[in-house]
Amino acid sequence: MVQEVSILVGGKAGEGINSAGAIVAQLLNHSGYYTYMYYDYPSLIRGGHNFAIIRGSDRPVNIHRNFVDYVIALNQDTITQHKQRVGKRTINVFNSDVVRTEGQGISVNTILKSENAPAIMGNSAVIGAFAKASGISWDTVSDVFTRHMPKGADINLKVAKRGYDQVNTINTIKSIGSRRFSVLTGNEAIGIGLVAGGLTVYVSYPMTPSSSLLHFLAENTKKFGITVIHPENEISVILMALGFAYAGGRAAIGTSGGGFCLMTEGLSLAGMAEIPIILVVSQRTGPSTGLPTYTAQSDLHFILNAGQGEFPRFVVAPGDVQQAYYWSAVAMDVAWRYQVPACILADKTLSEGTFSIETEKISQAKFADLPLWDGKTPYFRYADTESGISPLAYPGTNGAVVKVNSYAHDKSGITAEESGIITQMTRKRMKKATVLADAMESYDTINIEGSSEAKTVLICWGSVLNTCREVALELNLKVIQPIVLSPFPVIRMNQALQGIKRKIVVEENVTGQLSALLRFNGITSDAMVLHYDGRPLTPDMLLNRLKEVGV
Amino acid sequence: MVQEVSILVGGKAGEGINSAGAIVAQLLNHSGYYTYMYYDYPSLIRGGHNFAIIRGSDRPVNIHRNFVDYVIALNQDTITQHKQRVGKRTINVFNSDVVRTEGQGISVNTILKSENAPAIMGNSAVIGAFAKASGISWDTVSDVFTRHMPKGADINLKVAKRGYDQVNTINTIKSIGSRRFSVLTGNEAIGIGLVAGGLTVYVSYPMTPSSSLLHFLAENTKKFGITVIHPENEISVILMALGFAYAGGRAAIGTSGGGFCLMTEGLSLAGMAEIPIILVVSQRTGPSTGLPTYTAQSDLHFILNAGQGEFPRFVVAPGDVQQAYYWSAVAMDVAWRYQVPACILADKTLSEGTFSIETEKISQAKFADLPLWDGKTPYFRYADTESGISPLAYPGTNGAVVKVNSYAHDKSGITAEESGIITQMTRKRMKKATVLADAMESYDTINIEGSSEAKTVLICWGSVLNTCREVALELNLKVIQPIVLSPFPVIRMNQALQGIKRKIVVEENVTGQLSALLRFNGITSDAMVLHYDGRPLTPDMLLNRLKEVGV
Amino acid sequence: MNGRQLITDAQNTWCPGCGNFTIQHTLKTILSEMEKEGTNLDDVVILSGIGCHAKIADYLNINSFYAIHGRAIPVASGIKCANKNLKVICCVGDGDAYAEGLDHLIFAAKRNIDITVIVHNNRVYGLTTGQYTPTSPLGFKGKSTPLGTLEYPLNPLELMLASGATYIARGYTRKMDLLKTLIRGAINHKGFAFIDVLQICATFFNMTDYYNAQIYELPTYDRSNASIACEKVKEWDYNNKAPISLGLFYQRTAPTFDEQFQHQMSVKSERYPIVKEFLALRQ
Amino acid sequence: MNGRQLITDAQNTWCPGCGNFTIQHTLKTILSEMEKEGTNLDDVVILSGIGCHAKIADYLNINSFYAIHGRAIPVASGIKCANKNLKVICCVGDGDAYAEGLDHLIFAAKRNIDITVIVHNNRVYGLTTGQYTPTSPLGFKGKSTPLGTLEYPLNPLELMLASGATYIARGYTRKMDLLKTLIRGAINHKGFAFIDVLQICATFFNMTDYYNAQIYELPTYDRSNASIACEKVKEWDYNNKAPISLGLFYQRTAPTFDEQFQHQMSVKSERYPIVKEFLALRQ
Ligand SMILES: Cc1ncc(C[n+]2csc(CCOP(=O)(O)OP(=O)(O)O)c2C)c(N)n1
Ligand SMILES: Cc1ncc(C[n+]2csc(CCOP(=O)(O)OP(=O)(O)O)c2C)c(N)n1
Ligand code: SF4
Ligand code: SF4
Ligand SMILES: [Mg+2]
Ligand SMILES: [Mg+2]
Repeated sequence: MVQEVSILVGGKAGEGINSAGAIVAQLLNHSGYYTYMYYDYPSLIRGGHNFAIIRGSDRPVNIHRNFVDYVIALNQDTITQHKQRVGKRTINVFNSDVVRTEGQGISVNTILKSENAPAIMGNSAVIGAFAKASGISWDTVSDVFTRHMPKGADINLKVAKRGYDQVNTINTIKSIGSRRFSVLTGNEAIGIGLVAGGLTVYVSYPMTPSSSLLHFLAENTKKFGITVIHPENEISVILMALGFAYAGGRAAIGTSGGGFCLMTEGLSLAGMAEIPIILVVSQRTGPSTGLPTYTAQSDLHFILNAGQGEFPRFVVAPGDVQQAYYWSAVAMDVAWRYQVPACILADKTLSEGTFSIETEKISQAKFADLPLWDGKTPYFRYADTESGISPLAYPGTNGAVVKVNSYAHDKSGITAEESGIITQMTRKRMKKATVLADAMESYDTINIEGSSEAKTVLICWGSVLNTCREVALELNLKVIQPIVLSPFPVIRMNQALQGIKRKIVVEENVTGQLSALLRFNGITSDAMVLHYDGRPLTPDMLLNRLKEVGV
Repeated sequence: MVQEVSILVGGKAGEGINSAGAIVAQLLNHSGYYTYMYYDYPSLIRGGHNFAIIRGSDRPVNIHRNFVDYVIALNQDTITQHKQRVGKRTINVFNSDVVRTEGQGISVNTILKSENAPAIMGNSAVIGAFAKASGISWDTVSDVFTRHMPKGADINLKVAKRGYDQVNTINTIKSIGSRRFSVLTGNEAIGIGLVAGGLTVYVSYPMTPSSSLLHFLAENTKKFGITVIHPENEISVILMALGFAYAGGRAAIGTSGGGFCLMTEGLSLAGMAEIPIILVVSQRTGPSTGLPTYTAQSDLHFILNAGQGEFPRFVVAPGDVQQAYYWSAVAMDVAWRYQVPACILADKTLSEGTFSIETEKISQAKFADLPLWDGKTPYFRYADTESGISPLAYPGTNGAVVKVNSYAHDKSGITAEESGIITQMTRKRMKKATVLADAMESYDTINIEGSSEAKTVLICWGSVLNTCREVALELNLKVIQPIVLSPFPVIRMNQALQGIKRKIVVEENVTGQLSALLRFNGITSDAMVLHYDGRPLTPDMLLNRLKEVGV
Repeated sequence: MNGRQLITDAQNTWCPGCGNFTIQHTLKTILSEMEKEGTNLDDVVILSGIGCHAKIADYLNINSFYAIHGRAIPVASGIKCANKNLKVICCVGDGDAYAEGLDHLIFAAKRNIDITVIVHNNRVYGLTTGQYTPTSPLGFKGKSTPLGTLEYPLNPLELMLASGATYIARGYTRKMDLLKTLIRGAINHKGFAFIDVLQICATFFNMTDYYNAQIYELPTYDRSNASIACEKVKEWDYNNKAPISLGLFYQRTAPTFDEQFQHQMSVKSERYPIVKEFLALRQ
Repeated sequence: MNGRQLITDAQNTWCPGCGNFTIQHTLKTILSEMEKEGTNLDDVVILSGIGCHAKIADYLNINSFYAIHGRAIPVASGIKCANKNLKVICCVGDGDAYAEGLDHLIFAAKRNIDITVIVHNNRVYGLTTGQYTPTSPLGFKGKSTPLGTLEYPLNPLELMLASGATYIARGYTRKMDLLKTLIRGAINHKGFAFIDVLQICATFFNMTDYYNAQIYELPTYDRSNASIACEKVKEWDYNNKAPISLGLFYQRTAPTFDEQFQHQMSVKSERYPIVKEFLALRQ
């Protein structure tokens, strides 16, 4: 039998729901569980209603489900707004100063006062109470607080202990082993993937849901051996980064849709000037400002086609932290090897969700040598070669005059307008697309999961993978997730679809963007499940929606 | 037999080749011919080599061909660079001060000196000589100069007369009637189409090949009853225009690919806030700065997908001046009726080419009444209706609080984050797409030309129509040109393709963008002719390329 | 006649102690006074960027254009040019107007377009949870600069003076009466009016004590004297500890863009005859 | 040792009489002097926007980044931060740097990043055939404003002073010796160096006579005195007839962004151990 538990933590913005959730996740982690945390918050700083759902399981889980076993309530909304998530089994642990309900209440104020602790530590009290109610040992609590509370673990522990002592154990979350996973967010996984790929500088202007990547990397510059710059706006972000890359740095930038708009002119420049760059774009609900803190998968075609003119680009949409880590490193390699822009397309659910990673199992990307100039032949920045890839040199290299150009240009980088050169250089650039597509044949660009016998497949991309994976397990379906979206791995996709009778595309947008991309590649789907309210499509929802389409 | 003539005028930038060409075109126009002029120039102000090819015919022509009957040479390059265009029949008329060749030379310097005229009038001398050489009556010359030379017609005429008198008539361009067409560029046709559609303000930042539309409208504000603003950059352009539209103005903006990049964030805002706006985007060779003064059709998918999130948009790509005029007016109507952004997608060949228009034959767009607020019920800017279209009111209207919002919002325009409202409002916006697509059924969104019996069709978009039209006539093929590209008229397209055996898509890009759009709509093509050197694909080239694909 | 309900039903989500409350309250008071004095509030438009400050567009029950980050000002310029009878007020953030969209601010001042710009200058990105802005002091440790920024702040008043703004003031959210006078003056001013409001961000950069200790009200002087204004404006550079003067620094009259624009404008409603006329010219 | 061939084979397409020739020639002279003095020219990078001015990137045979309209400066900042040994020179246009990309110019000054910005200020959009720019005089009749502009010009020097630039100068293409001194000084200056060059556009806005009649060289004064600089800078407002001073207005030393940035930088080449270490912390 599957060993599983779900915990909802809710309160007002400013009460530290996110960190409370992270601690709860670590409590489960330290009890041997795979964990996942979904964090839901509106776009405001104080007040409102934030909540996190933490799920622990003895098998990997990367999405929350509807039912929760425990509710940790720091405000009344946590009780009133989540009625559909609770059942008879559900146990409430709550701050009785502000919440009226049944279950295990503690007076947070009293505890804080007796420990002379600030208000923000209130969540430690209820976490303590929750730990006791769920039978988690004090040793575990103490261990988790000590390891994972950056500041003030001592006093937080004291507060937690008072909460712990005030309630009774009701329903034990069994410890299922001593193995611990590494718990991290999707953005963190992208960040360390980039670091593994050789990142030297990250340039970004804050924009949810990419900001946490900026914050994470900025916090860890010394540890990772990188630098971070936050310039005046997104236009500057991409242009600065292109300056870095031209001068030999390994630059990545990050944003969300609105900021990406401002980068499209720079993207086209990267395409023409053949300057490598990594763009991390994390999607949120659009159009325009939309719902800044909620999710979507509605920028795929924009990313695939952004920038005037035609040039090869690499686009990868990881679905979980393993993929995020691995493919971010690969993207780095691809961008520099082929001198093309590479985009890591994420979504809020992936970026800000917290996942377990099995350190032993993560794949390390292999890096090819850069096509550096040999220093012997005269240097031409845009020398035409069989592969279309020109040897790289950076300014400051003795004997190389490195001229890059946004205009159509000849092999030395000087502006050219002659018909023959235009045709040749356009083909040169497009050759790289072919070579890149060929090289991708040796990567697992398509992720295939679920039942190998199944005739019905759920096709999805990005974080919806996690929902499909779980539903497929339940319904005995296959799951196909194209991870690389440009160049689209059409051969592998067709192979993956062999023997399939029914194709259902599942995505978080209103027009069916993956479905369109498939159609464009000659693959028609039989049904679409589209979900677009900003909330992640959960397995429970998908099960219902699949019934509607007769699965 | 077809009555036809082609004239090449060439010289250095700064010698007025464009205006010389325009005068030659008017000479043909005044001799009863349909005319077309292609203008070719590199991105510089003085020097280099500019040339125009003017073609006259007794049937409509909208593209130049390779062979020219006359060469009017103001510099030696005009002789040396166009050898492949001339034959035994070709007659040279040239400035013997700087050009060595055979034919009719005149000393421009001598003429200018004797009339005490400035250097820029040199082209009038050779035009005069050309007129005589081609047997155009002095009355016609005098008439054309008087009507079509904005300044200094007198002295120009004197200069021209001296040129006229110095050469002999060699090969007469017969006058074929007294009928005159209106001669104008594609950008001018778009301009008057917008004016007909009710334009009140045009906002633009200069960018080739859209700049001539800015200049044309700026020059004619009083005549057209409009205003023109050129702000600090393209971001400001679209935002200012949205301000105008919000306050009740009918705003259009214009740019090319690079400038459009900077407008994409504003475009998404227009989509979310449901503010009507017209974007004129004239394509040039990309990526990035590319070839600023040369043509391309490589921004289609960018335009179709630009801006984060999903929202309906109207995209129309006229192929000639009749379509440019008519569809620009329609776009205006559509944008305001459905409160969606509408894009007029042009290309350099259309924008800067000069064409004949038969005034009697142009269609006038029909305008529906705007969905204005009735002033009776309380005002909600985003009231959800059956069609998804909300009644419009502008600030300053008594009793209406007009709140527009880039965030997801409720019917009154106030920010909303609830799942139910998000879903509803997304559907509301998408309903407009459906209603718009339905309404488009009654428009000729697909242009069908050529042989109605033919089993082979050339499918094209934008100005390539003119090349396909001519080739189809020669080879007895059909031509299908989707004019409206979003919402894509798939029903009409499939109707148009009934009975067709072979589909050849012809376009000016390297990836086959229309072909991709067709595939996306379930229509596969049998062959593609792609051309991407910045020069327009001419009928001569297309004939060759079609041989390659076996037509 | 009863005035309109000036606050919408939208739930207010600013933090307790946030200076934005003061700005909203001040605007509300001004609007209701204007209404009493005969202004039709349907002729007022409020614009905002994106950020904590921007929520004011939701909260005030008047025409509003809740724009995008950094771009409220060009929208406002379009609105004013389209309909000069509208009173156009922009509430913008410091990240908004001094970083993302600085050029628009400068060009609006250059054009002397008749709009009012109120900068909610909390010297931090509030809504994105605390990064430095162009007016944060050197060494500011925000989430994007945990080691401290490497840049001196901009002095927005000095920039505005150099850009041709015709009304330049500084307010403070803990001085509501003065703030009211300044905003009212800005709305009345014919031309581009700029107010940098030192707005307390209670959560990410609470400068209350610092400000309270440094502020004083500008003495009387000839407000149209650019040299004096320049000197006063430079007294505090948004970085070093120095007296912080509040009030109107500079005001002059000059032709406005929108007004002159009206003169260049001509409206024709019958369009086909114009088009035909034009086509005839091209024959 | 023979110096390198400093001019490429690219065909020069500036108009006869264009001031860009002077700027190119001046840069060429400076580069060959620098080479003689021991600078490795492979350590010099020139950047440009898009416009007539920008063609200089094609013409000079050194490392170059021919960027996009308005955006040379952020690229230059990236290059300098990536490799502080490079000498980074931006040749930008007035449409380029004062309209499309004004914010980048201001922020580069604010950061005091060690690059040289030479504005080819012909006060017109040259390559797009003659529209007004932010420094065109009021009433300028260009192709986009046939009835005359409605805006006063910006004074870029004043803006730069307000933005924190540490080297501010004005040159003129008909005063080549002075121009050379100013550019050389700018390249030597450690920090953000700005030179507004009154560049003659022979085709669209030939101001030769006007300039020749107005110009004079700045007298000696303490270049680090901001008040004097401010006064001198305001003497001519790019609009009204007034004496036009040429020379270095202002210079001071201050820490540069790139330099401080180096201190915050740390490089680690072995990445997997770091990642593993991080993952272990998260257990
Ligand atoms: C183009 C773009 N980039 C980034 C963002 C994310 N964003 C939203 S608000 C904000 C900062 C707001 O700071 P400020 O203008 O100072 O407003 P405050 O919240 O402090 O009132 C940012 C960066 C965005 N919405 N759009
Ligand atoms: C985003 C964008 N907008 C517009 C253009 C068109 N454009 C090219 S050069 C130029 C003006 C250049 O003026 P300036 O910077 O003064 O340079 P100049 O030609 O006078 O040297 C413009 C508007 C462009 N290339 N990119
Ligand atoms: S974060 Fe700061 S600016 Fe934003 S609402 Fe809270 S106190 Fe106000
Ligand atoms: S147009 Fe003006 S700036 Fe451009 S090359 Fe000619 S003279 Fe020089
Ligand atoms: Mg702020
Ligand atoms: Mg210029």
